[in-house]
Amino acid sequence: MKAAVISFPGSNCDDDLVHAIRDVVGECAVKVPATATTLAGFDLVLVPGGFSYGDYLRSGAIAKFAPVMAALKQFAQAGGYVLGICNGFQILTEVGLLPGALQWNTSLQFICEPEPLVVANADTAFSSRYEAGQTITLPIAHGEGNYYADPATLAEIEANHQVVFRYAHNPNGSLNDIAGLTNVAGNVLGMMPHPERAVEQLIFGTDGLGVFESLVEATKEGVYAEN
Amino acid sequence: MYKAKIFVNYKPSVLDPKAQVIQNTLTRLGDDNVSHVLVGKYFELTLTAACQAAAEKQVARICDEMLANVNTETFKFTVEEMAVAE
Amino acid sequence: MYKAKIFVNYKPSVLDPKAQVIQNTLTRLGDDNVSHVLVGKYFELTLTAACQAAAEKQVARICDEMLANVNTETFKFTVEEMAVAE
Amino acid sequence: MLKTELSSAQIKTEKPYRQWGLTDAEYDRFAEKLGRLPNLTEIGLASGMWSEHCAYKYSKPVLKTFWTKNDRVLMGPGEGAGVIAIGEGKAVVFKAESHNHPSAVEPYQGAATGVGGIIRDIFSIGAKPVAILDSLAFGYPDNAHTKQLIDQVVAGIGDYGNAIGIPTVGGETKFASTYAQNPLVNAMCVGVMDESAIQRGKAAGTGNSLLYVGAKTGRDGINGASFASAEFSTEEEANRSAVQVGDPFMEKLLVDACLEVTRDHQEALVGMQDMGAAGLVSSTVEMADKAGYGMVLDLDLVPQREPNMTPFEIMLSESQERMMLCVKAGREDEVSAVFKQYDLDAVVIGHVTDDGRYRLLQHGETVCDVPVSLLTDDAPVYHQQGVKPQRLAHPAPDFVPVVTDAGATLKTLLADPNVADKTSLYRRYDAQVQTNTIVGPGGDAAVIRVRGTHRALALTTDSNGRYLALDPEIGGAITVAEAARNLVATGAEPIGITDCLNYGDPTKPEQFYSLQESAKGIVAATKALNTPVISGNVSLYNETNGEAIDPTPMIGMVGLIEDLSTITTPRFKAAGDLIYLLGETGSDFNGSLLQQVETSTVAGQLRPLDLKREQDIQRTVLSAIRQHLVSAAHDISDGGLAVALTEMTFHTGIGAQVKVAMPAAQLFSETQSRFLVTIPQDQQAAFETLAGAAATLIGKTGGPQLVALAEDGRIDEPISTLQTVWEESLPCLLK
Ligand SMILES: Nc1ncnc2c1ncn2[C@@H]1O[C@H](COP(=O)(O)OP(=O)(O)O)[C@@H](O)[C@H]1O
Ligand SMILES: [Mg+2]
Repeated sequence: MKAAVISFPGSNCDDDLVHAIRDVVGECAVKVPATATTLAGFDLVLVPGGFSYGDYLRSGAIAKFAPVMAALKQFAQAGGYVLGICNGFQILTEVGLLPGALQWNTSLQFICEPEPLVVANADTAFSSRYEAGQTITLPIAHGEGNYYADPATLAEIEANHQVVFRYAHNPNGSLNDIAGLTNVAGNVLGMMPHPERAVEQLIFGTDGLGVFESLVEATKEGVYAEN
Repeated sequence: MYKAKIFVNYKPSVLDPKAQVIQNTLTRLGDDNVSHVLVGKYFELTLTAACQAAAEKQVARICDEMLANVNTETFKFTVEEMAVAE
Repeated sequence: MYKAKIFVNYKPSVLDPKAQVIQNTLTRLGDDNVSHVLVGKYFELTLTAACQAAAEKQVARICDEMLANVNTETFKFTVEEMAVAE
Repeated sequence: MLKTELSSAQIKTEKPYRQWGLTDAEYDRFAEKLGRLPNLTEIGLASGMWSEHCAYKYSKPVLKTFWTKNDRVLMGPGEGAGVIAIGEGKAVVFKAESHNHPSAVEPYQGAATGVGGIIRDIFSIGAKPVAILDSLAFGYPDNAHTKQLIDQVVAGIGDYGNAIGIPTVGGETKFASTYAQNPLVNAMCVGVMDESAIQRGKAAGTGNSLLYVGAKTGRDGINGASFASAEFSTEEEANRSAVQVGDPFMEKLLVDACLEVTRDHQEALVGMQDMGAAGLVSSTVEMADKAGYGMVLDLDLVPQREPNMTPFEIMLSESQERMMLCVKAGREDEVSAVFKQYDLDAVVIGHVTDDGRYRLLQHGETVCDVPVSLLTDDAPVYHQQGVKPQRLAHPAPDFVPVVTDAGATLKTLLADPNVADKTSLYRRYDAQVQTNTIVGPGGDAAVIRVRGTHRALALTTDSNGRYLALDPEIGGAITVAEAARNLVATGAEPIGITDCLNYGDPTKPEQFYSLQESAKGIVAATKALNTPVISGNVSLYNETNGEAIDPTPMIGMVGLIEDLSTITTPRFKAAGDLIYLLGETGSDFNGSLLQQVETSTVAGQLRPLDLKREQDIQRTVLSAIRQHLVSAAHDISDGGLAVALTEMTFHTGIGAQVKVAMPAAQLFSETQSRFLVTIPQDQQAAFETLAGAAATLIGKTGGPQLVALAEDGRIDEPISTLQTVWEESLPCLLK
């Protein structure tokens, strides 16, 4: 698997993603600057956590205008796998690759804590290594992770089984306890919890490994080998 | 030179955690006669443009693309020509 | 019933990284005719009060104590009596 | 700030320098050494450079007594931060800084810019910042003002570290009425680097360029250095210059760009320093001074956020996120290009000269021309004589607590905000980013792995104003020992410290006494525990309306773990493990949390700290951990044995039954040099051989209750109840 990790000014989980994929999972991962204009040749594109451009206006709002975004949209529309984590999730909703928006946590506070999650859908390229209904624990670290979509959109999301992870104890007010969801096609996932922070026993346990291993599996099958 | 004054607010259907917290705090502190809180963002842009209409068009685009998230927010704005002295 | 419309802005001498990033992005995207960006907060409060003066006094206090950080921000507001129908 | 430029003669008569903290005698000294009357810019620069914050004029004689070197120390105090070798070619860089005054005035930005400032100290050495710790002290949260202050300080620290992507992995939060008007906001940053890449803040080589990098200069925090060196009077707060605002996004770019320069352009770089207190003047003057050179700066070239700034304002502004680099002549473009890539301003504003003079030009005119040494070496040093306060000369009799219901006393202590669960505060900090955090907030010390090695670092901050209030010397030693115990409990060998010395007005002999005496205790303890002081910071004048805080040295300590499999935490691991108490317990209630809680004050005499015994106990615990004999370890501090034992049960569902040969009250005694450890039964013999008489077997882990039988009373409480009391207290108090 060859993964691109987009590095925006202000991203701060880009190195952690590269470390997880390259040093732990043992696959290829490279950082791609926000000024890049093509993502050709990659099996997977990751949009990392952090505070792109400071997140001063709204989280993800300015990243939307980065030059790499056109390539990202093209990559996703062609069926390429895209995983946005935390700020990456916020960015994917801002650019419209995922429905809804992420608002301030109801406590209005940043929250960093281990969060138990229920795997709601194990039939996706991002979650095949888990079992439906399984509970895993991943760290969250965000101020704006409160998922919102209007009622019609939310109903659609549920009808399409787009929700992949739900909070077991909703920490931030997300509608339907949504912690992570895909687009309709199932090739783009956004999630607030950080799987890349949970891939080594010593650091936070290994509950996050499944996400990357699922992707290795999915990209091996050559679903998107031609890009 | 034109000055644009822009208001970005949550759509009424969207629950705004910030407004909620302010409302609760006011109630707790005894300002319980305050019944409705709206929290929005306010921007001012100063810009040059060929005419009022051009300025308005540009501001609308900037709001739509950048200053507001149309999933959850609405915006409205005014554009005024600035006195030359300014 | 009264409606207060409140604007909270950074004092001009205080660095506003928000405005700076918006300005830079606009310039980068070709909206380089925008020369000055101000980012502020806008609040609306609905409240009951014995009279206009009482409402104004309360709003001023709420601004001073809660809505604005007087170290870095200034505020201004208007209070209007609302039509009964509202 | 100053509408009209005063002439040199007018300055002498109108004495505007007084408002910036310079005395008439200091003005005279400056004029005499200069050989003429200084102009407004020159005397303004002196007010910044001769402030306590920059010149350490009162604290220097005390700081000189610190023990700063052993064979591990690569760089001691004097630079942005100190450096200690940790093996495998790597070094750890750390420093702590106080932002007490700015945080009292504007809590959110004060705390945020405190974090931003200390981070710059770390990467200016060439190290990648890998962890932040915060040491906070507030008044009791029984009023809206304090609650708001706590909320904003925590938000400021969190928002900065979270955005920049450096984990805040630990710290401490203390509550006592002495901090009600003078909160303490100290932050520590830790970095890791290759031993070979240490960078110094110097400007050497005639003709080399001075490169200004980062944010533009505005009228923020002008003369903050002398502001930090002045005490508060409540009315004065209004007329401050603009508050400094932190921009963590800009700083993230600065960190990455500066590290890229130190990594890829070492040849072009002569020196690098952050602009901290007294901004542009202190960074450039210090860089010239360290190298023995002079410099000339053209102020028209300084990037400015506001029009019409005077030289005084430009030079003393404390705008954040700025760095000063000295770059070899001819290689400016190469270095600037790196910054341009990150969208950062990088401008040559002057160059190094060989005449030892500090010259500033504005609009083509010379606005300052003084010897560099006049601003540095010639600053006054005051050899103050401390006088023992009356209060200490006649200590109150020993406090004898009455404990009739030990379970109730335990619950009272668990609910005290000093002991209570701090999760609601530190969960607002990203403790995991960079994915090196092995033990985050909540343990005795944080533990982070060092990438590229097989090692880990343990990190802690500790302070204890209660003990210092009773005896600054013993209290100073205890603070160091307690920090070391926290590291040892994780399995780390303490290797060095940084400090923030938070005290009152040093011109008052009784306040100076505390500083002087506590330094004695700190020196003795650092020598005994082999933890040299490699960096630090003083914050004096923590007084409001004449009332000083309890002397509160904050010790930030770093420890080394060479075998990751030995990392130990305080929580019980299994039922059936044996519980040992190491050290002896006496009736040490003076200065204890129990005394504070029961009498709302502290009084009495502290027992001296036996440093030899401290050393022995710490060695024993560390050896046992390194031999894999220990399943959990915890030092005994606030609230004594009962509180420590309870803390070991949290989140484990495993209770304990212990029996101790002491009166029930002593369950809460704060006798120093003690630990609790649990030992799996199959290691009992090995552990007892190792520990000998130092360890007493007091019971076993297991069951749903915490049962502690003492000679004349007992604790018998469900651990779930105790945990609830501990968990719910602080969120409830802060509501
Ligand atoms: N302000 C804070 N920031 C980060 N961590 C904190 C803070 N306050 C307390 N903690 C964490 O809570 C735990 C308990 O703190 P404390 O009671 O001071 O420990 P100790 O008594 O062992 O020194 C520690 O792990 C500490 O890191
Ligand atoms: Mg401890």
